[in-house]
Amino acid sequence: MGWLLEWMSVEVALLAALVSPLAGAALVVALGPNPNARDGSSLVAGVVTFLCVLRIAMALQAGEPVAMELWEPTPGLLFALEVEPLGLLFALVASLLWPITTLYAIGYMRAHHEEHQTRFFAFFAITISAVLALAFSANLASLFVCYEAITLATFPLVTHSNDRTAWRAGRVYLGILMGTSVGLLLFGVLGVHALAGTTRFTPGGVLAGPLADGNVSKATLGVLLGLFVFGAAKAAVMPFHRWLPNAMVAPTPVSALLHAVAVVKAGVFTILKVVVYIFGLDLVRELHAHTLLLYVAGFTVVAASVIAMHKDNLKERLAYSTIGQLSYIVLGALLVAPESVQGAGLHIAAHAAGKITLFFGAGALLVTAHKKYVSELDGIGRQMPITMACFAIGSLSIIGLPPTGGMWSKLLLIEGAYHAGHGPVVVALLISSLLSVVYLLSIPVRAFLRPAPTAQTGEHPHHGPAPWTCRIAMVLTAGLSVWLFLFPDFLYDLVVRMTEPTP
Amino acid sequence: MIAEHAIILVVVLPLLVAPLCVLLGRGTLAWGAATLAVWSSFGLALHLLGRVLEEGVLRYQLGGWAPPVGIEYRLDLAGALVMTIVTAIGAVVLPYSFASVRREIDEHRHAWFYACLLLCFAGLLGITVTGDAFNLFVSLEISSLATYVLVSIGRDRRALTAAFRYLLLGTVGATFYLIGVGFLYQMTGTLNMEDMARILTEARPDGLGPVHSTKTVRAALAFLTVGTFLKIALFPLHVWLPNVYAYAPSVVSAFLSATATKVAILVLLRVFYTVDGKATPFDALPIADTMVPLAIVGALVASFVAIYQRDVKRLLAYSSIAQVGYMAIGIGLATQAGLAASLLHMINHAIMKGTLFLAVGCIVYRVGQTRLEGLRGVGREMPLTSTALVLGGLSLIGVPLTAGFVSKWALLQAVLADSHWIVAALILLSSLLSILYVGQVIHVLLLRKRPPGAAPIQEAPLWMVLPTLVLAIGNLWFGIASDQAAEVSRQAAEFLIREVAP
Amino acid sequence: MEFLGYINYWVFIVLMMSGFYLFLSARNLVKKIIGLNLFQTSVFIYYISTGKLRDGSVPIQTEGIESYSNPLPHVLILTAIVVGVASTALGLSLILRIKDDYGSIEEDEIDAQDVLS
Amino acid sequence: MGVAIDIILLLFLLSIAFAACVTRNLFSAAMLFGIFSLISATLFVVLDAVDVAMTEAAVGTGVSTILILITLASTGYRVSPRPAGRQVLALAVSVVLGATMVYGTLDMPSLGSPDAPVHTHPIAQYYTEVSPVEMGIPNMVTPLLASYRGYDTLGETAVVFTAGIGVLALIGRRRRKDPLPIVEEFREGGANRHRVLRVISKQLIPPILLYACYVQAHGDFGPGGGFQAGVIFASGLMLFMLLFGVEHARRIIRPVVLEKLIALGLLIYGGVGLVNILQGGAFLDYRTLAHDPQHGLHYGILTIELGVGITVAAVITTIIYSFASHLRDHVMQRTLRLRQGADAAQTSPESGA
Repeated sequence: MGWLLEWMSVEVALLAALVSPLAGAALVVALGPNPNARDGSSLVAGVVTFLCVLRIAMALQAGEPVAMELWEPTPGLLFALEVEPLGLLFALVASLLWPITTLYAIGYMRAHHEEHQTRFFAFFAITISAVLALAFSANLASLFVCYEAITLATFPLVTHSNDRTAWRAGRVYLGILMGTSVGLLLFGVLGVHALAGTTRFTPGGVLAGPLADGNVSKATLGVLLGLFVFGAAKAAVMPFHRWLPNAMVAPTPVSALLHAVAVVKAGVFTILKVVVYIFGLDLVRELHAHTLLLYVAGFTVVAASVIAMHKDNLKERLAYSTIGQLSYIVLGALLVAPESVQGAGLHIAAHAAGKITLFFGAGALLVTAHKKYVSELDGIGRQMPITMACFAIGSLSIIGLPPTGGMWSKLLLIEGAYHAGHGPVVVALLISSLLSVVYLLSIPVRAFLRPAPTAQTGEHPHHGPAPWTCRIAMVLTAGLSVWLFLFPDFLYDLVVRMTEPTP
Repeated sequence: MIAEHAIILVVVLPLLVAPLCVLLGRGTLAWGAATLAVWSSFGLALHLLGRVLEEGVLRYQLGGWAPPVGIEYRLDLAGALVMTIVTAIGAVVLPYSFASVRREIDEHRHAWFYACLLLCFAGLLGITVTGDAFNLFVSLEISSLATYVLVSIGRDRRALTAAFRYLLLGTVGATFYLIGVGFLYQMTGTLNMEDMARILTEARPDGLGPVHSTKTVRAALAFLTVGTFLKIALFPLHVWLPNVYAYAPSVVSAFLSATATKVAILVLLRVFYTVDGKATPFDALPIADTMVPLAIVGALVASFVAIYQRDVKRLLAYSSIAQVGYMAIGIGLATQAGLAASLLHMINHAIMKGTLFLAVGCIVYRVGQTRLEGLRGVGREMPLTSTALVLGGLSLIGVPLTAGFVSKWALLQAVLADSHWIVAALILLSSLLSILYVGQVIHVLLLRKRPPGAAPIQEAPLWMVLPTLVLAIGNLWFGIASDQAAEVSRQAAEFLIREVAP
Repeated sequence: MEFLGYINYWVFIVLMMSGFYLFLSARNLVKKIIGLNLFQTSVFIYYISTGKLRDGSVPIQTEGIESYSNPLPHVLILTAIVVGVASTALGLSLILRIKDDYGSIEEDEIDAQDVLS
Repeated sequence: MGVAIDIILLLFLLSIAFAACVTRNLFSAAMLFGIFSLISATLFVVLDAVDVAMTEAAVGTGVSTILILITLASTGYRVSPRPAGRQVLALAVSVVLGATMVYGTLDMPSLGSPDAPVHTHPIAQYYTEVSPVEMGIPNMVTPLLASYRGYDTLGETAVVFTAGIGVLALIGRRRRKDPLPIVEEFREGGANRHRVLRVISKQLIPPILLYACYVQAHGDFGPGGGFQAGVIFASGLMLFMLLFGVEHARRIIRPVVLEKLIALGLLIYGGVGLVNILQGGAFLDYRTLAHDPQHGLHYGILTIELGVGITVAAVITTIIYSFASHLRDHVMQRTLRLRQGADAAQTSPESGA
């Protein structure tokens, strides 16, 4: 397949990866009146985007540097792109899952008779463009800009249903994300610039120099790290997690791709990038603050799992599960052992594949069987076997059991925590895994093993399977989880290159 | 010929079309004449900006008398920048004014209104180009007097008290300026700014150090600074501003908020750099030590007060005070980066406040009032206006990809370059407050439902919406492609600072 | 004369202060205008004094007179007086309108009405 | 002798300023301001500024004071007592102001010192020595006002213009379709009852107008010029208005005509500048107006002084008209209200019976 892509130069691919979603958005708006052409163009844009990212991946594998400076509005605010392994991994995940989600969304939105589908698909595409730009950002400043762009582009998606709850959720969403990013993250970005004179992502970090020169104390750097961990509220580290459950009012494809994959991962991605490329692992290890932040993240992991257990609303349960899983990645980054950072990187992909499957399942249940609550799902597996089977695979991946990719990442994380000598973190990870067995696996178990409610509950008995596009999408993502279990090498190489930067 | 005289025509054209408007007498004709004049000024200003960028400082001897005997027009980059802002805002506001003025001002006053608008415009432009300290006072008074009329010409009686208070404080400010210039004149014997700057560095006749070290010059500087602070509405001398912006006709609020304070800031720069530059005013007086804290406290207090405003225009007015605080911080830092950030923020703030006030004007056109309770859900029925409002609001907060972000970024960077961590944190805190008040407006306009039984509302007329949208898109444009604006403001700052360097 | 020269300035300053005090302390709008005018007129006196040359004469060329006072401050103050009366006229007409619309020209009473409305 | 006059005048000024600060009566405050202005005009003469003295006397003592008095006539003379706290604050701020200024004076050259930069700077010599030769105009203020700093004067005219337009916009009477019913007593103006005054004052009007023309034309040689002439001309009309009532005056020179004249004066001034540009000179470079630069300068100065005179006369007249009309409407409405009240009071007992 490589030769097919060779003709495209890598710079073109880089720009095309950012532009094609935007072009897709424009097409979607232009073709709005014709739903088939509109959704088709959305799909095509997704595939093109993925191919572009693939081309970039090939270049990176071949050792070509992929970088580009776009423009500089004011000194210090340079918009530049540079692809490195972690960014590529994130971009691959996002761009691969986008066309799949689009496929799913086509079925979902039509079955759900949503209004303003054009607006929906257009903003969806814009968000993806911003996510890719974030993944490829060469410095903190452009990353911050993309980060905010994502917040704004997803806002219309969160408030899509345009009713009271949606707007209230939108307010919380915008308030928390905007407040933390302007108040904390921006401050952090500027602080880095003021201390180091640059915000460029550099292997080994840029802040070690100022510390050695005595320009800054460790305490200040610790505060700075805290600014990033809490400022990137998309990572949903407690106490800034409340926006995520609120965002669940959005249509399910949004929850699936954006609030399980793209948007939330943008948060943890930011933290990972900052830890690896701005602070540098060695520096973080010296900061006392990182232990403190570690325990905050650990607390988030456990607390989110506990809350998830008590949620009957399926999407909310998944949201809290996401909060917990995101903090795995934050933990991985803050443990600063090479294994844990690799595990964190890998977990971006593994959790993405698993959680998107779960959301697809939840959405399918909603549109087909009109079920929102876990307690209503008894016996439903018999009518929707494919959906629930995929759901089960997704659950396994989140829990970290074979045959899914989640196993590798969790293994690396636990290993890293062990090596770094953080016993309590190991315990927290194990407890949370056990809890997730309870709150996730119980669902497919219920669906397959419990008898279906009989006519006395007044449910209409037969509704058939989910729309076919939804089923295809679910199978694809569930397959991805399994594939990650079988062939993790490619991604593993990437994350290893991240922690061992010198070629 | 026009190129040669552009620097004077840009001011004189609107100044002379003003009496023409009165002669024409009819509102529509006056509007046409005013629009033509302002647009030609805009064209000339762009031409001048280009030339200043290429050739450096432009000079013009009024009456053919060489300075310091005669008055000199002297346009440097900072002046050209502010001139471009003023004319651009004027060019956008005038097409808008046609419908808005018809709705908000009695018909027999239209010609007078346009005459005063032109005079205000010409006065502001005169300030940007003049190289003579007293001529600056005259221009200042032309624009101020015209402003008092413009504010009070509408139908809201509260505008009368607002205009009166502005008249009192504005006159005090101008008189302070006059006193300052008098002191300087007494010590230098000249009124030409450059000549003043030169003499200030010379030794005194009695041989006791340079002229600028005299107590008289210090006192002059204090008067000039305080007088200008009054015009800038820097906290705590801002008391006149909220009511003026709130109760003036929409067009006037938009025009003034986008231009008047900017020009006043230019006056401050003239005082600090062009006149007193080599005297390094920042060493002579504790300007930085008072200005930065005042500005930051002003920004915080004004943002805080803005949250509790129930009137959209008042809310925006308080936000203007806060934003002026940001600009003052940049100037108070007395570094090139800070100055450049201030100038950049000047451009961007003109665009965003212009957008917001114009959008509010569109709403006033349809709804007739600006109390928040009365605007519930109005935005939903006026989609274009609310788009502009949201864009302007985001820019005001300083969301990336909008103009407001770029300048806030530059400002924060300048602040942190001097290691003022607390100031930076406070600026961000004030930004957070701005999320609250902007969010409140957007919430009321878009999220709340119209009260049951309210009459349906249409989008504002095309000729009002279009200029509003032009400015709104300016917010995006200057957020994404702001490198030119940033470069110009950087060069302008560099030029001003260089005047200080011996 | 040296001493008297300073006394002159200080008297001007006292005049300015009294005008400014009247302006600040008054709550009656007309009185504020009067105070402002006093303040400005005192500033004008100061300005004119800067142009005075000892033993100089009125700057109108006359046979047999060599030294004249500097006419520049005179010109400036001519302009400033005009500007001052223009502001005064505007201010007073604003007062008339305020009286029509509020029924009072006392600052407190006007503020009270605005708060209520 | 000079010193003695100086001291007396300053003492006068101080006591008037003090009296103005303490008086509770607005009428006396206004009159005190008028006197203050008159005495400062005298001081200007002592300080060699005769043009300024003339202007201050005409404007401060004349126009401003009259405007304040008319305003008071419709707003009333009552002043409510000032709260003590505010007075203390005001005093404190004024003292700070004064202290700053006194600090500033410490390094000033003493009054009248020939070493002062104001006199040593080359432009001072230029204005007093070169200018009369260059211009051929003995009064050094006139060319300085009209040519060297002619652009400031254009700005000043624009300010006057703005004030005129502003007053019109604020209290100018709209041409009503249904004029207020005219109360008989007001038809003929207040001087109706003072026939002697009226007959004698009437004789004064033509000389005043003539004098205005003289001042307008004589600015080159003695104190005077467009501005002073305009004010004097307007005061002649003002006298007419006082004698025959504002309605009558408005019929003699209609407000619409005045409005156009306001604009015309400014346009004449600016037009001269534009003509200069067209003739290839700089804006307001009158030397381009004729072959001989000095002639050009004279033409230019005469024309712009005329422009200034027209605008100033028209603006001051407009302002006085507007104020007087406003007062008249105010008084008339009050009279009408009183009369209605009286009628109601008369009719009510009958209806009660």
